[in-house]
Amino acid sequence: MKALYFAWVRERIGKAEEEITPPQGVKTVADLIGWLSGQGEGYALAFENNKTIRAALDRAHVKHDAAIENAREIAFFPPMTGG
Amino acid sequence: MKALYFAWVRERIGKAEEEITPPQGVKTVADLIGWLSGQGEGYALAFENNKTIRAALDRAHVKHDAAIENAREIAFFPPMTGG
Amino acid sequence: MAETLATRTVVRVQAETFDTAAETLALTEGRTDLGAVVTFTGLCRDEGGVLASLEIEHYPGMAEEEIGRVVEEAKQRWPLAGVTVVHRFGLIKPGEPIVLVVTASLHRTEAFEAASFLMDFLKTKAPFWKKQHLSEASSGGWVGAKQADDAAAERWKA
Amino acid sequence: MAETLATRTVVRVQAETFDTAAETLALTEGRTDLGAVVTFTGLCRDEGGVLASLEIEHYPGMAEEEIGRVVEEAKQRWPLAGVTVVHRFGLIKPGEPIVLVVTASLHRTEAFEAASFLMDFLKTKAPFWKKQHLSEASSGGWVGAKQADDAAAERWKA
Repeated sequence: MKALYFAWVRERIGKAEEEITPPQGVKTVADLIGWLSGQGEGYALAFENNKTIRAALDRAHVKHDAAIENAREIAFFPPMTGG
Repeated sequence: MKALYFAWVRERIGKAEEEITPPQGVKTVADLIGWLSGQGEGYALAFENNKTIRAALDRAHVKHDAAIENAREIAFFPPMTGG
Repeated sequence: MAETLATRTVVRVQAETFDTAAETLALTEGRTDLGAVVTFTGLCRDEGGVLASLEIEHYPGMAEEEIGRVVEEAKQRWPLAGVTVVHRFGLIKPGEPIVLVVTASLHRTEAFEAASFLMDFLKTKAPFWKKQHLSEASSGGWVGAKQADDAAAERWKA
Repeated sequence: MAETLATRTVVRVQAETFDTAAETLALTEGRTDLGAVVTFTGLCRDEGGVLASLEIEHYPGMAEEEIGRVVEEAKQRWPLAGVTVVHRFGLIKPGEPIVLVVTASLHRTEAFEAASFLMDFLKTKAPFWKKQHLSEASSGGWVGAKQADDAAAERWKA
């Protein structure tokens, strides 16, 4: 699936997007955050306060307990500051 | 003093303004409404539901119990419908 | 801080129409400290097609003064960087603007609240009266004051 | 009645600035049934002179969709004749506009409330992030989300 990162999540990870292939056991957004946190220093830093990280599956906001299922796109970002 | 009439108060009285010289006993706005009501059919009609009539003394809203004192201008009109 | 902002203030009562963009620019031009601008435009409705025109009578002199008093109260209540109120009188056709309120401030809440407050008090305090002229032979008549408008003004007294 | 009004709806996310007057005209042109138009413009503040520019990052695709969802909810809640939301991204200088909300309706209350609601939810739901670039050597940084904005959005849930 495609992973997108925005704002300081993007800056810490060092890329705006990538294709990821999480292992079988990764079922929820929280599982995916846990797995990504182990992918390197930048990831660990990006997700260190994972409660503050927001997620969207296929361009709709979801909570961390949401099932990923067949989503084609997941995005991680800080709380929004538009408007 | 100068009396001004607006909207249907003006239409019923048949004039937009006039100089009036109320007798000594007329102290308040309510007194003046009472006196004006006796000045002819149009006046009686204009003030028949006197609770709905608003008044201004020298261009500031006042209640019917306000003292007229040395006001130079008094205005009578229905509830406002601007905006 | 409200104290350090110069509050640009414009109050006008006029027969001619107004240009919302120009009025807004007059409040905001040359400023880089503003965060929010709210405009309210009140329009003449055709009332389902039966209205030919609206005739707005006003009390010259008092109209400007009373709007000025309402604007001063808004400035006391909210830290505003700018306020404009323009109210028309005379004959107005459906679709034409009647009244304009513009508020400018640092943050959105005060601009929204002040604009809403100004409209509620213009409705109940500013000496204007609307008479409807209908498309059909019947003459229409004076628009009655709405209890809903009094209630809207009351809510700011809490 | 809300059902019989065609609600003109415009949602755009763009780098270039916008023209509030033209956007408003697009909602109101040719209509004589409207009584109220509210516009909200959010501007880039200079933050006491220290801000050189604001850089707004967004999530292309989701930004438009999420704004669309917020607009749909506003249309469910209030009988609106028209709604426009334009949100910019990219580099924005102090004094420039960032976001525009226009609401048109028969009566003023719904136009005010819907515009305020839209802004509260754009702040907390639309995927945009602001980074400050300061005039001095220091780089500035990402703007933090405000608890006040969450609280403002919460008040519509009563």
